[in-house]
Amino acid sequence: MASTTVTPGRTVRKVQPIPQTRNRLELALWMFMRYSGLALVFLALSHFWMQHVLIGTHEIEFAGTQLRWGITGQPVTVEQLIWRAYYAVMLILAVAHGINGVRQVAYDYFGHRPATYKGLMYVVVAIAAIISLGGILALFMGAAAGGEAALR
Amino acid sequence: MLTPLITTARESLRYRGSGHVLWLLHRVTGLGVVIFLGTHIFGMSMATFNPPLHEAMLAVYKTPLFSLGEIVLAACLIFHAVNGTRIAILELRPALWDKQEVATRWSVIITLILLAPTIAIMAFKSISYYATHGLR
Amino acid sequence: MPQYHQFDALVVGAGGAGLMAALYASKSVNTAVISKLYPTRSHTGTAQGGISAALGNLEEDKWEWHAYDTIKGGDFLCDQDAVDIMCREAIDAVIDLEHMGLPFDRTPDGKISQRRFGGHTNNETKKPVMRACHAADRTGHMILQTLYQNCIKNNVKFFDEFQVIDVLIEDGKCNGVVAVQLATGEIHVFHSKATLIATGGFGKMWKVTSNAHSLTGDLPAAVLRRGLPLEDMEFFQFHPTGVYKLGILLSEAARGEGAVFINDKGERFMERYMPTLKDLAPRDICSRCIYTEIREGRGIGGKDYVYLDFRPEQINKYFEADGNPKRIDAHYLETRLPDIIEFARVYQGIDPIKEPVPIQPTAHYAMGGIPTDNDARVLADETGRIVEGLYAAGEVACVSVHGANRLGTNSLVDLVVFGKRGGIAMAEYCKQASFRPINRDAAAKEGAAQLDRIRNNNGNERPHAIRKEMQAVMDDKVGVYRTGAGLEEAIDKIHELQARYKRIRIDDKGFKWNTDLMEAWELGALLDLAEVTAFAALARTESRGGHYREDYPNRDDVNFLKHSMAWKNGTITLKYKPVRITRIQPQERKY
Amino acid sequence: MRAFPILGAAFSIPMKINLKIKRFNPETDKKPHWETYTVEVEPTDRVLDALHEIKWNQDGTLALRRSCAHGVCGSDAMRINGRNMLACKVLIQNIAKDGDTVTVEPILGLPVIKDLIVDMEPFFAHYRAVMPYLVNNDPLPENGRERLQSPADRERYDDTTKCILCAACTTSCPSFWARGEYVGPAAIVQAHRFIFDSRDQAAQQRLEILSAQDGVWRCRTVFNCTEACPRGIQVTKAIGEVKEALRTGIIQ
Ligand SMILES: Cc1cc2nc3c(=O)[nH]c(=O)nc-3n(C[C@H](O)[C@H](O)[C@H](O)COP(=O)(O)OP(=O)(O)OC[C@H]3O[C@@H](n4cnc5c(N)ncnc54)[C@H](O)[C@@H]3O)c2cc1C
Ligand code: HEM
Ligand code: SF4
Ligand code: F3S
Ligand code: FES
Repeated sequence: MASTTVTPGRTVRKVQPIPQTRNRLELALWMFMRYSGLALVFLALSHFWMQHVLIGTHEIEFAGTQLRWGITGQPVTVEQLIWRAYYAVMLILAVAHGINGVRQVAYDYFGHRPATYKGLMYVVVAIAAIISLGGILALFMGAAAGGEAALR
Repeated sequence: MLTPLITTARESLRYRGSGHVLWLLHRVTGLGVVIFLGTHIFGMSMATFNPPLHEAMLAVYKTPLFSLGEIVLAACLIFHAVNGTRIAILELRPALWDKQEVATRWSVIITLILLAPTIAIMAFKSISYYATHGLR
Repeated sequence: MPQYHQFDALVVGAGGAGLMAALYASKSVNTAVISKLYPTRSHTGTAQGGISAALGNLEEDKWEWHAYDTIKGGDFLCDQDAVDIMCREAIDAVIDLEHMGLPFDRTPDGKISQRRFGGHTNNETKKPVMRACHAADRTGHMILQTLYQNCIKNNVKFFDEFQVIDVLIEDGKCNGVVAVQLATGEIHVFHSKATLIATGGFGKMWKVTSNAHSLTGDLPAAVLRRGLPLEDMEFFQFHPTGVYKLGILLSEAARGEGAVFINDKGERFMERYMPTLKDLAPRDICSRCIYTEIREGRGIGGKDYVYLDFRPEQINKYFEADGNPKRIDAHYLETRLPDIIEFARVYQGIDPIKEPVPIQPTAHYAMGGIPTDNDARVLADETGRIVEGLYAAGEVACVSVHGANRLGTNSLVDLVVFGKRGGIAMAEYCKQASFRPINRDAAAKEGAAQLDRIRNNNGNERPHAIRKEMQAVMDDKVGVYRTGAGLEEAIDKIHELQARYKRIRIDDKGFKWNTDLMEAWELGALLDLAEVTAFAALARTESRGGHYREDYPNRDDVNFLKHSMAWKNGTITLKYKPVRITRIQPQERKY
Repeated sequence: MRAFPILGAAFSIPMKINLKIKRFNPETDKKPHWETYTVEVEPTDRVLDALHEIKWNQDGTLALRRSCAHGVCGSDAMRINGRNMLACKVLIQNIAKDGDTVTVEPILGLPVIKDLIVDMEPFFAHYRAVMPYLVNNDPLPENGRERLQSPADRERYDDTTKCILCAACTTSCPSFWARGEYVGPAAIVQAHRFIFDSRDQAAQQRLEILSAQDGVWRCRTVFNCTEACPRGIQVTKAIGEVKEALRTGIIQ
């Protein structure tokens, strides 16, 4: 504007959100990496310290897991539900964070070969999906299955 | 096909930058944790689907080699977590990049502070375990 | 295979002058810029102080005052109509730069900020005036960047890292240039209606210089070889405070803050020469005094440098001795002279707060060059006949707005004002002119032959040895102090070097990025210019501005209020043309 | 007696160093190779001086770019002892002692043409891609004068105006080594210079360009760029500010 005076101090301007979907995805994933990372600091570290340090791997027994998850065949307690939620959230965040991490690395080194890059990512996502689906199922539908297993 | 990977890997090791080392470690530890996480979730879900397999894996957890690996895992996870926090905080507040050098130093210090007792406890527990149970 | 290009307008050199011309020419005609460096690496980027224009943003100022200061600074050798044009159009040119995006520093009310600079005054009160527009201490850098940015915006065509080695001139008309593409070593012939030369200075004739390695006078030498004259070559500015051995400039601001010169005996020697102005005497005078000390054996350790001392306690001591109540401390200096202090720290490993800084005068700016009229059209002789289709602007040109000594900040003004005028003049010319036929194969062959002669030469002389000896003799005999005998000696030496140059041998016989070859070729250009400079200096038996003859220490308006023009065809021929004086009569130059 | 000592051993004691240079001549070599030269230098000489010493007195075939020789033109970025710097801005005494070996190689990630000279074209292509020029389509002030800008608004983008396009930053970035399509820190710095200029009106377009997959999100905050920048620009911070603008839609 051809104004003849100037306001002292700093101008603040606004821009529209970036419209193209692909670009917004990069932004969203970038944000996700930061926030999921921050959440994982508490989830993953607390888990790790509890299981691997305080209890100690050598003391971990199948029975302990059965008790925490509530897969002993007994009715599920509130405490067990909270444990299940804790593990489910951690699992989802960690897997998603990990997959995107792998994607970033793969894009760096294989991005110039779109076919390789895509193929690699399909494999990674497929494995991750199967494993984490298994994990979730194990947590939530494990009551019945686990009960049976416990009897075996 | 692997040229970018090879040059980057080679030159990444030869380049001398301070933030550079942290980036390299962040990447390596991140990938390391991903691999562990995969096997770990698989192993744990076997608690439901295949308890004998699960128990077999737990048994593997109790070997010296794995105990050593576990300490490495602890180092990876803790470093990745601390350094990731540094990145996340600084990037959500770009003005703080001024303090990059301080932040870098603190990343290393905090990692070490968290790591020292962790390793000590883990090592102590492992050693006393193998002392009583013997090596398998 | 040589390659061939055709453009209406060609600009050789992508510094401030070249880019400005390209920007204006490309608005209406098909234009290309050829540069041996990437444009942003041109030497315009090193200019710090500022660009003067009588904007009057902070206090009253008039372009007429600017013109008067310029003419007086130039020791009355300036062509006054050209100076008037420059100072008047400087105002629009600076505003133009702002509109293009140049990030000038601002006054509190948002206007372009201005500051004081040596020699710029309010003509009525005689006090310094704030005339230099600045962008921190990176004004030249910002001008260069801004112009390049706008060239990109306007899709100007660039040939980066193409070195021009010949200008095609036939029947007094210019038809383009021959260049070598450095990356491949291929010869390219550029055919044009109009060509503008803006290749900057040529300070590499001297060893100690503030000039870049690339400032080797390629194009002035090329036009000289094509039978055109160079003007006022004897006038070269030596800046007193260059970093010892490197020549990097330490701005006058240091002495403005109280720094003093010290010789080997620890003596503040300027007191002896200039009892009143002392260390703040004009540039040329300071340079001369420093050399006197060195020659009389009082350089530090008997070597060729003295100290610039700005340790706070020393400055305070001198303030006290001068009866000046002002006192300063280290912090004050750090905030006022950050760049100078950094240069000393980086390049000499010396902390100027704790130790004195070794300095020596440094060859800085060419007042002379390719003669042009006020529209940047190149002149073929002393009568003002023009070379059709050939233009020149910037430091390489001699309009002459700087006369015998350039005022600080005026070079940047010269670039933008005459660069723009040149661009517009070229565009006008191209619209009505048509391409003259050229023999492109012959042109390419001649260009290639020039290089092959050097590439395949099997002598026993190393180009660097010749360059070193040339620089030594130029520093010694054609520097701040000159004498008839010394200049004659220099000319003999240059002739000897020219003969040896014919027997050089280079290591690199390849084509791609053969910097060995190009440096050797550039040496040929420097030798030619050195010869002309020494000749013109020998003939001017007076002292004026940047040219000081010990054997003729006074200005001689009766015999030498005139510009020299030098031709070289085998030997050097000198002619003279009068100075255009309009409003201001020559008077004694005292401040 | 002399009033001052002759300055620092600096000016008198020459030293010998070895320069191990990565050489490549496109006309004869298939692969680059290392060559070592021994030169006598003064401690206050620049690495550039040592390279000139070789070029002028030992081996004229050595090819490198240089111009200003004091760190302001951006011609001679190279990797010295494993780190990007300007050969003319680093003194030998700061990186080597008598008898030491200094390694010199071209900057990484751009095709090497000859010896220390790389093809800068991809670098400048990224630069051109971010619209590195002021866009303001409003009519000019009627009084024929400058557009106004407050000192605070001018200060906002001061840091990124210092860039000399030397490419030291971009070629120190692992993301760029891995993938040359990444626009790189230098181009982002240039975009920053205009995005945060209150006179400019094309921030939206620039941000859109930078939000592409090979735009700012490829920056992994490695910080090599900031460390390499000879102009002391806070490159990583500038990139962070661009990311922030993209995230929040606010430029301040
Ligand atoms: C250290 C220093 C500080 C200065 N400070 C100031 C100041 O504060 N204020 C001021 O007003 N002036 C200052 N000056 C002077 C001023 O900077 C220069 O006179 C001016 O920048 C010259 O600009 P130019 O466009 O004529 O040429 P340059 O900017 O030197 O550009 C020359 C161009 O020509 C090209 N070129 C050269 N030869 C060839 C060839 N054979 N083929 C193709 N291209 C070629 C180069 O690539 C380059 O692009 C300073 C100078 C120096 C050295
Ligand atoms: C514990 C807390 C964690 C924090 C704070 C954290 C933080 C981060 C951040 C901020 C990034 C982005 C780095 C960048 O873009 O430059 C990242 C990358 C990554 N993270 Fe994590 N993370 C954590 C846990 C994990 C876990 C548990 C895994 C494994 C599943 C993991 C795997 C990865 C991988 C593979 C990358 C990509 C590395 C790269 O691009 O170089 N992280 N992490
Ligand atoms: S940001 Fe710094 S390192 Fe990067 S190109 Fe600009 S000046 Fe060079
Ligand atoms: S080195 Fe590269 S990853 Fe980002 S912080 Fe600098 S651009
Ligand atoms: S030569 Fe100009 S930056 Fe080094």
